[in-house]
Amino acid sequence: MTEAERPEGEEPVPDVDVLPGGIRGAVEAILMVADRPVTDEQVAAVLGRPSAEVRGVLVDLQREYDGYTGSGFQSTEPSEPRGFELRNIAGGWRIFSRTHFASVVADFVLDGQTARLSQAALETLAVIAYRQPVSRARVSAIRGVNVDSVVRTLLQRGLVVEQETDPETGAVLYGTTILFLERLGLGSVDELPRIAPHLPGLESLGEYDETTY
Amino acid sequence: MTEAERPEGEEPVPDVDVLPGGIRGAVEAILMVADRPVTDEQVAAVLGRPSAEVRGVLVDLQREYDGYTGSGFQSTEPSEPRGFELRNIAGGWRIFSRTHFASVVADFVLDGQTARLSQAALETLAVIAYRQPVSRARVSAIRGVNVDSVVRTLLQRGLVVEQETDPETGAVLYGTTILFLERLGLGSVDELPRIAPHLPGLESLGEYDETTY
Amino acid sequence: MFAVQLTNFSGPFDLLLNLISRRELDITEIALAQVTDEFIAHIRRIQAAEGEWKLDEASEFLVVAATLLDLKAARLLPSGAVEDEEDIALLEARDLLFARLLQYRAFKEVARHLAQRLEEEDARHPRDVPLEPHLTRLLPELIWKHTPEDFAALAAKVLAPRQEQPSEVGIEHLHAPAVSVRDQAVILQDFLMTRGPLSFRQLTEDAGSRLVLVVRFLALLELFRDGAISFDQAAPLAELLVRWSAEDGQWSAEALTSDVEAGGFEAEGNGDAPDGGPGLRSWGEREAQDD
Repeated sequence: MTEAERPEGEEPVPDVDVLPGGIRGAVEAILMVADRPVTDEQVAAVLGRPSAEVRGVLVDLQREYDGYTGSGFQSTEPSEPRGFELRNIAGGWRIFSRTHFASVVADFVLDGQTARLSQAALETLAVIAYRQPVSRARVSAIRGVNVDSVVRTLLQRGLVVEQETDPETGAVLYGTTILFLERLGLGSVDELPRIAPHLPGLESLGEYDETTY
Repeated sequence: MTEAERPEGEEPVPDVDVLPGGIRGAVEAILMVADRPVTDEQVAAVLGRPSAEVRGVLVDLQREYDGYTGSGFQSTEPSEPRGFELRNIAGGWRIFSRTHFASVVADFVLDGQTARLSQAALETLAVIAYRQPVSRARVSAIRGVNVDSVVRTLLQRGLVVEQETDPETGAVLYGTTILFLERLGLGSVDELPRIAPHLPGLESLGEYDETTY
Repeated sequence: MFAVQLTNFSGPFDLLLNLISRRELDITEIALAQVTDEFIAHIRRIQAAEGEWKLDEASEFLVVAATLLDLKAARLLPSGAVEDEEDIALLEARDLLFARLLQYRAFKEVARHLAQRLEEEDARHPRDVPLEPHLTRLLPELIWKHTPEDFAALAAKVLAPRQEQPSEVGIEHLHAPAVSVRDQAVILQDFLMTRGPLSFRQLTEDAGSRLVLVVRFLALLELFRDGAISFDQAAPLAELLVRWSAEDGQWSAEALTSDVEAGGFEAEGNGDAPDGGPGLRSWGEREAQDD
């Protein structure tokens, strides 16, 4: 892209092709400073490249880190995987340490891991994930117990968030967060396993919950 | 450190040689996610290997990232440098984005950054100021939401700092900095206006919600 | 006999499922009747062992009891006697509970899956490192206008105890004097006959305690089953109006007593029931007595 073609008012984007490492290096550099999943579009905007090209680079890097291609795109022979992996989750890309080094890494990640969720918290989280946006009253109805303190814990953990207010009842409606997707390694809520096998005809139950409580 | 020198009673060290990626992968995994610079000795202790061997791996990785060797130690031909580099500063190793991508990385990091602290950041800062030293989990409990990313912002801004580690839980405890005091025009934390008299029973909040974590 | 582990106990549905699966019972009317009895026995055992009611269990008990009441009511229908809308409504209530139990079980299974995913993912650590120093220097200069007083006010606001919505049911009523369904039914009859159609809120505004509130609710169910009252609702979620629909003299509280004895909760080991009528209304009485 030449200077003349650029939309007015924007700063010139550096041409990364002339730098050692090129676009691949530039994408890697960005991944190094990201503290949350980065989308193709974010990287594309910073580099002034089409999203599709950036996506191609990210997919290549992912395969390379997994040991399917050599570095520098020259080698085609499978090689050892790197100690880290690039994952596409929660709507973006992020670097993770490789699973099988978990015990080695744990000592260097202070504060990283949080306590396990209780059974009550897991069940409540499941209901919110599948029924979002959903009120506490409705979650209570489905679980048959008061869920106030459990929802508070999930809020503190950042796994759920107050999304909106029900226009009719004024009740706060809860949904899951990006952190929830990250912790579960999911790309989006749609990737949650279907609940139907567990319960045929569940969807038709939706209406009853409110009225029976 | 040799095997014989290892103190008794420590947990068994995983044998990383049998894992895909081997010792090189293990060292990379640590470097990628460590949230502070790591020393040869720390890595050596965790892996149960001599420091000299670990140091050799680190130096090889450094050279490889710089493009002097191919991945997997097989190639000897110079290749493209990676977008990240391994630096040894003051005895500790840390992965940084590669210097010549600084302008690209800066664009990415500064996108959306503002000159003002968000309300969430201010409130979190207030809790840390009045409750220091305090863990993130406790601040989350008080504010009712996850504060991880906000604390990260405050750390970046130099307003709070990791002060110590809770001897019981191992959680990192945060406190305010001299910069924070300068901003408020105070000489010490003791000069913060007292809030307890306006809020009878505030001190009893100490245990508040701790149990939900 | 079954024994429920309290550590696994997380609500009435959980307990019901547990009871049902342990006995490998289908959810049939008869089986549920047995489960009902076992549930009551279970609650009593806890009470005997602990010496007092535990808050959670006592409040869950009310929920389960109300649910089981629905089932009991459905069980009262003679087989093949589904004729009027009332009967159908009762059967629907039973089907609804069945469906809700299935739903609960489905979420329990999904929760197990989530736990497994979380554990697997815990082995991966995201790169989350402090910003590189050269980038920190590029951050826009912070605009800071807060005085120490502003800051203290903010801290006071954030640190103030939040107004929590009640998340616990008080247990005061467990030590309250006995409240009988029959007496409350008579009071409701009086209200409805003299003041015309009323909402539940109006019918309970003088209740005074949660126990009276609950017992009035139960009395309403009994009255409804006896055809003494009817419910009107103008629109979904609109307020429900209760109307006295029995002819004068057609209904009396005496009828309620015998009905309840016939189909209500058969409390086991009922030697402690003073009037020999261990019916529905014995809830309040028992809770008070056992104090």
